[in-house]
Amino acid sequence: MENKRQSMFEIFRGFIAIAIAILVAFILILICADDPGKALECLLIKPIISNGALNTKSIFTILARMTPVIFTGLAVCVMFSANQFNLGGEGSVMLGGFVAAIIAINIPMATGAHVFVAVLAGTMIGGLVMIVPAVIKVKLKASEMVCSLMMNYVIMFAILHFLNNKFADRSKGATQTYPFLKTAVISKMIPGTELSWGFLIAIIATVIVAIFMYRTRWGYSIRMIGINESFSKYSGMKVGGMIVLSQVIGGMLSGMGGAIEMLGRYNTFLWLDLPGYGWTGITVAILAKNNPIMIPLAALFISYLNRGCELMSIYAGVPAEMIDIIQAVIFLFFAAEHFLSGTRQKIVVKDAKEELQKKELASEGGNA
Amino acid sequence: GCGGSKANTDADNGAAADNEKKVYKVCNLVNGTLGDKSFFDSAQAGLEKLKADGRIDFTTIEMGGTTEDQAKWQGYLEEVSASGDYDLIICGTYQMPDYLKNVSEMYPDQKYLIYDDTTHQLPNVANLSYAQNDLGYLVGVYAGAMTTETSVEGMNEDAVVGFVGGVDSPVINDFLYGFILGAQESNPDIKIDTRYVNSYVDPAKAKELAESMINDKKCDIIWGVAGNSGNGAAEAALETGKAFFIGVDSDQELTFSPELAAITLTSGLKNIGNSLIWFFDEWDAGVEHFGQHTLLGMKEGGIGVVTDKNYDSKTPEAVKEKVAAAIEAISSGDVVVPTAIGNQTDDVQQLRESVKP
Amino acid sequence: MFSQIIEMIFSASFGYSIIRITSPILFAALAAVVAEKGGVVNIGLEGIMTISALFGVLFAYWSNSWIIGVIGATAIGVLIAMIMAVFALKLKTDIILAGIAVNLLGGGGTVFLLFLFTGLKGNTASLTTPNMLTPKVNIPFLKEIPVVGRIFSGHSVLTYVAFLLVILVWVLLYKTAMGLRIRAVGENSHAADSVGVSVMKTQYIALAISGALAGLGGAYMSMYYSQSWNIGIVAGRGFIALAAQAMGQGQPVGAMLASLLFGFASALGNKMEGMQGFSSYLVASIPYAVTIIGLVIYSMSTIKKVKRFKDNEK
Amino acid sequence: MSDNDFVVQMKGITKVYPNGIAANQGVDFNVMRGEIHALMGENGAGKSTLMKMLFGLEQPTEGEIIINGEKVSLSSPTVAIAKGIGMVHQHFMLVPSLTVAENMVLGMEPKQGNKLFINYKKAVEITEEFSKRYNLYVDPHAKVRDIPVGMKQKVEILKALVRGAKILILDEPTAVLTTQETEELFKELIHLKEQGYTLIFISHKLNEIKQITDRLTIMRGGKSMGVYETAGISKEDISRLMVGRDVVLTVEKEQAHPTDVVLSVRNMEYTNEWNKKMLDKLSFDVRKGEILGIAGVEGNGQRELVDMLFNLNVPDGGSAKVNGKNILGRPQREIRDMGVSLIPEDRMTFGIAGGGTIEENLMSDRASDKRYNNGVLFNLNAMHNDSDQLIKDYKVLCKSRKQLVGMLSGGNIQKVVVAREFSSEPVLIIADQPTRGIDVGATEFIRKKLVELSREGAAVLLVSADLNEVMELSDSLMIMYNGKIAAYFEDTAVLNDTIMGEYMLGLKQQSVEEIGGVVHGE
Ligand SMILES: Nc1ncnc2c1ncn2[C@@H]1O[C@H](COP(=O)(O)OP(=O)(O)OP(=O)(O)O)[C@@H](O)[C@H]1O
Ligand SMILES: Nc1ncnc2c1ncn2[C@@H]1O[C@H](COP(=O)(O)OP(=O)(O)OP(=O)(O)O)[C@@H](O)[C@H]1O
Ligand SMILES: [Mg+2]
Ligand SMILES: [Mg+2]
Repeated sequence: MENKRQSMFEIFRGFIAIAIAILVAFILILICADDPGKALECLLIKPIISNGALNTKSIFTILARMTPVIFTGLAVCVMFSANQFNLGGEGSVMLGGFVAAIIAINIPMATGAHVFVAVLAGTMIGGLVMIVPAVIKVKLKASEMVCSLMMNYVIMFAILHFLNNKFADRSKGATQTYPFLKTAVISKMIPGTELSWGFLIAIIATVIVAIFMYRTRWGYSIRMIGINESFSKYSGMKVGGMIVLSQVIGGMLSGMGGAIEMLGRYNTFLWLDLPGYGWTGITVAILAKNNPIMIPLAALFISYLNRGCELMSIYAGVPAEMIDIIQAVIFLFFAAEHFLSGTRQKIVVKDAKEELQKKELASEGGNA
Repeated sequence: GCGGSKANTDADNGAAADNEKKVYKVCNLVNGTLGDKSFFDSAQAGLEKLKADGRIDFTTIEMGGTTEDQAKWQGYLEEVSASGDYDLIICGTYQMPDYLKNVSEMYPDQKYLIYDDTTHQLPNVANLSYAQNDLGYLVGVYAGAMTTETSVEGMNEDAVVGFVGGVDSPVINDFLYGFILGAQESNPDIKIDTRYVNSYVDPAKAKELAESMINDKKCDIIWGVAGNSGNGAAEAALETGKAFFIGVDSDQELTFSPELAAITLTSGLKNIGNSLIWFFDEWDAGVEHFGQHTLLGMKEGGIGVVTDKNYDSKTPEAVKEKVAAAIEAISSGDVVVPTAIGNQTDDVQQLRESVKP
Repeated sequence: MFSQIIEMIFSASFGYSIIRITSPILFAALAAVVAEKGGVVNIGLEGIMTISALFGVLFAYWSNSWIIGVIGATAIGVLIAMIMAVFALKLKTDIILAGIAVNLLGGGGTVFLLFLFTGLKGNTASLTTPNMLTPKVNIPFLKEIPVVGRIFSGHSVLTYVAFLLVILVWVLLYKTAMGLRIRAVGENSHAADSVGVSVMKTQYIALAISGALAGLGGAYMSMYYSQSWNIGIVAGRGFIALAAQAMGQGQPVGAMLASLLFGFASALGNKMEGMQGFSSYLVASIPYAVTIIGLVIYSMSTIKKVKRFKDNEK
Repeated sequence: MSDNDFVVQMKGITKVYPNGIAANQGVDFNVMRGEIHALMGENGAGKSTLMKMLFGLEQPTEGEIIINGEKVSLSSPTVAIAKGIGMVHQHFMLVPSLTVAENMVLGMEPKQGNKLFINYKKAVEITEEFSKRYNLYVDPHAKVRDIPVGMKQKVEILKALVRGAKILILDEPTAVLTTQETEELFKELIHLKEQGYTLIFISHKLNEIKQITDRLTIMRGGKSMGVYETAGISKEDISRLMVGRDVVLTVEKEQAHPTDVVLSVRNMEYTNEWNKKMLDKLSFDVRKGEILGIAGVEGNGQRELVDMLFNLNVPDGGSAKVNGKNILGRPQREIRDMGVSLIPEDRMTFGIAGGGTIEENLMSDRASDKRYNNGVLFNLNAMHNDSDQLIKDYKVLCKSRKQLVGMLSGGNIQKVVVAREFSSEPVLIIADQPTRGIDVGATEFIRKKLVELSREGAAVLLVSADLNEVMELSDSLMIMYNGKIAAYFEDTAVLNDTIMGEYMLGLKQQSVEEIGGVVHGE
């Protein structure tokens, strides 16, 4: 039972943190932009409102770009919940996208079924590869972090090898596959925008993951193992199996994110590097405090920020590399928990006192 | 301000108005970042020159080159097209055509230019491409002839040269294809050690590769076609003192420190900047290249080889003659170099393996 | 083909190559060890290395002295680590997020700074002069010994520093009061707190040391290895170092062995690329695959050891 | 008396934790120079919190602290240590991978001549010197993770002394000590007092309080209930002040009527990593309806035995069966399904997940039961209802079932563990130190419950270092020494401290026949 005044303060604290972050960013913008006022407008307002009207197209772009990071955010959420520092999201995303693409190109199927099968395959393979670090961890107690990090590179190079030597469309100058069959393309939720139905799947996935983590015995076990493994073992949970399960689910979510992003946004497979969504997923999960329901919100935050920076570079002449700096600054301040902790404590004390007083009055009343 | 990428002020407008020429408003979208000392920088330099001459007014936007950035490229194109602020929107590389196709169809009245790509043919898009296979051929002829010129200090008698590529991909292999054929033209028994860094930004790795080429395989000339990574190959040549380097895209002798410049024999040029100037010359003259593929080769000045400085001072006359003859043959069309781009078979790969030392 | 590989492995240049590849990773792995022992996960090593690499070049350029450059790189490494520390330790920003932020700064931030200070974009190749590069050191007697000399002599002075630091870090952690405190704080911060060891101060120190070590790694990259700075110069070595730390069980010597394993596999891959019939991409994955295999074998052997120990006792 | 007689004065102390719990409310607490002052109160009364503020680990929300007549701001333990305050914590504050000597000198490390390196030899010397001076034996070279709890406690006390503490806070120091060790400790405490040290002593054991303290302060619900001369107040009065009602200090229990063997252990053997034989051909049975107590000085194999029975470790040989089915090496799930429950000795490691809510902790062994699941999903109603019921039944002092367990006081944490383990309808309960660190009220409750369950037909294996507890609760009792059974008593009525002490210290050993009595089966 969170206190009203306290939760109000939490919201207020969030705003102040963002305000400070933006203030610092603004100082940087002042140095760089030709027109700082415009830059700030681009960063804050233009992503949703442009020329006094709702910038619907931009809004859909923001939503569209949330899609892959929602998936990786959820993946990190599940994997980290089991206290496994698994960084394999990157590899799973790329592999999921690649496998989905190969099926989308090479195995003709009916509409609907094709997308389903391709995404399913991407999901499965994404989960499958995560068995490796998970089992090595459970059976051999070897660091899952090392294993997953190294596996990302192995996966990437293997994909590039097959892409280049087996699946490349040699008529193209860029290293890419042949185009996906039409049946395998995830159609747009709103035509003419970047927003595909993948977004909806991401939202559904969020709900499912939230239910899984907080309303099922498996999610519960995973969380307890994450808090205290010895305790979970003693309580009779299948610790090893659950750890593997959590990593596989994380891999599946990442793989699904890769597959959906690939089929929802692109026409051919053209990722030549680890896509980076895995790392963004970590950021998202941390901002969301590992709470699945908060993941889309955190993803929105990042996506909005990205879009704002992009518009700054188009309209206000802020150089692209400033984006990284501004993002770094905003992350640092926004996630600073102890920021204003003194004030928070005062409110807590005040509340506690009021509560005690109330109790005393009540008990006196009762005695009388 | 600090915005290196941005350079539009109204400075020279007056002069242009006098000539009654149109000052084009141009947007240059870079799907990476400037500072590659290669084609993005080259395009930028061309635009700077046009601007200095009062012919255009331009904005450069760096969109970032990572896979995560890739998801934004089409968004940038759309946003810029929708703004309607520009007479011409420029972008480049083989990674952009599909996005450009989508957007150019949405904005049929907007004019676009894409350099270094031949994928699509669209009515409002001008495609400029460069005969890098020809370029590779010329560099190959030169390297193949030089490697046995023991009269040049530091050159050994073994007919072995090296090629450090960025990644194993069609564009890089297009350079390689010409390079191998050219080298074989000079010396049919030549061996070519090809290795890829798998990154355009890891000179350290390139250095290791090049050192192995030099120490293990006796390469004495290495052509680095690997962006920033190429510098590592140059350093390996300098450090071992047993090899020379050849640059790519722009004249790397000019961008290197004196020590590195000293062991750089020449550079194969991909003149993107020049080609943009050429494009505006044509446009002003009433010749529009929209809806066309324009291949810019030796003749059009799209490619070239640096022939002054080290080349001039270090190269024996006989070799110079060979290179000159090759340039002539390419320009006249007597020699036609096959291209790796769009080559549906494994020709390049097979050739590459067959000439390994 | 195998004879070719064997021949390469037993060449002096191979050994030399391993040490050169290992050095920057070793610096960063030691940085990871110190931070980890103090209970902080320093995921920002990549960023710190990149930023230090840039400032190493800049300081060396301004002063025309590599020594100033190295000191500058180290100092900047400490500075960045301290920024991380203020946020992570004082303001309680999640340490992983703080690391990710530092890596972002290492990405775009460095490009921006380079432009700000020099007007250059992307790389500093045009600034480099011999005075800016850390010198190679020929070790008097060692140099003369046939193969061994060529493997171990003639490296950058920083390489010797790196291997010396393995010992120094070990001594720091296991023989000094500060080391004892760092380990205590990392393992049970309440225990340290309850005897008057300031947890925050100790972690500040651990991060500062970590930053300094990573800074040296950055200096090695730009002031010796690549001889100039460019975007993305560190190319994942900061992450590999994290892996080396974990694989080396958080011990300095273990981290060194893990770094050497990675160096060995990389050197092997580089050489194999020169042979016929190897896919460049597959060869490139060798170091990473070898690391995984090494990890598995090592873990299996330790588990067996425990078992064997028990069997013997019976 | 004047203010000058007080070394410690805490005035109007209020402490509100960030989670809103007001652990202390306007507490006044004064300690006189050279006295042993007891601080008493139920679990969660706020004793540890008050002491943490005195030691600088927590900051009071309101109120002031005066040490030796000087108003101080104890912003950190460093400051408190400098003021001559030392504290032995309720939960160990040790670094497991460091040696005892290293733990001893942490923060005040002796240096070599060059001021750079630790003088490890000196650290060992210091440890040995203090160990000898205060008669608290520890092994300076052993890593803390390898030493038994008793020794850990001694290290904690030595740690405070070595820092020159003149005012020593002991937060339940005897909870993990054997009678003999406690006696030793008390001698030392009195010795310290004679030397002018001031001692603040927290304990739930009334006997101990009566035995050594001069005055006592009683806390209830975060408030001080007054200060008393120990000599002038009876145990019963203390209990009443603490709990607010009369407490029955001895457990009434009917005669046991044991029937079938539930747990049978045969020839169990185990040698630990340091080559010490911890279990030596151990055989015994526990029958339905009886409480079999295991007494013994800690470190004589009790911990290992319990670990084996719950598959937290695997023995080198022997067998253990529950109702005829092997439990060695079986997954905990299976063992629990056979009806075995365990109250673990180390509750912080095994008993709870501190970052989980009370409800999550109560459900940990049964979350996959049909009762709490509707198909794939949890039946939250059933969970909430049962948790609330358990919280009520076991009197867990908390705001709600959603509170994090890690934020509860030590005793309430144990109640959560006990509530879970007793409520799963066990056929065999292994209770390892079930009332360690628990207030009289709760102890009474748990002991009653244990007897009740055994009379209802559960087999109970009780391991306890608290001699009174084992003697009082057990129907029959065995004493372990050196991994073997030193003695077995079918009837505990004949026992007293002296007899047990002789067996526990290995001075006496029963014959094979006598010991054989503990094997009831085949
Ligand atoms: N003579 C000594 N001088 C200084 N320190 C000592 C001495 N003997 C033991 N130690 C301490 O005992 C511990 C064991 O030393 P060792 O180097 O074997 O640790 P380790 O192998 O790293 O152990 P772990 O893996 O548990 O950390 C160290 O913490 C070390 O500081
Ligand atoms: N770190 C903390 N954060 C929040 N609440 C806490 C914290 N530590 C203790 N509490 C709460 O403060 C109250 C007093 O706890 P404290 O540990 O002082 O009790 P105690 O008297 O020492 O009890 P016990 O005899 O069980 O050890 C309890 O309700 C407890 O839940
Ligand atoms: Mg030659
Ligand atoms: Mg307490």
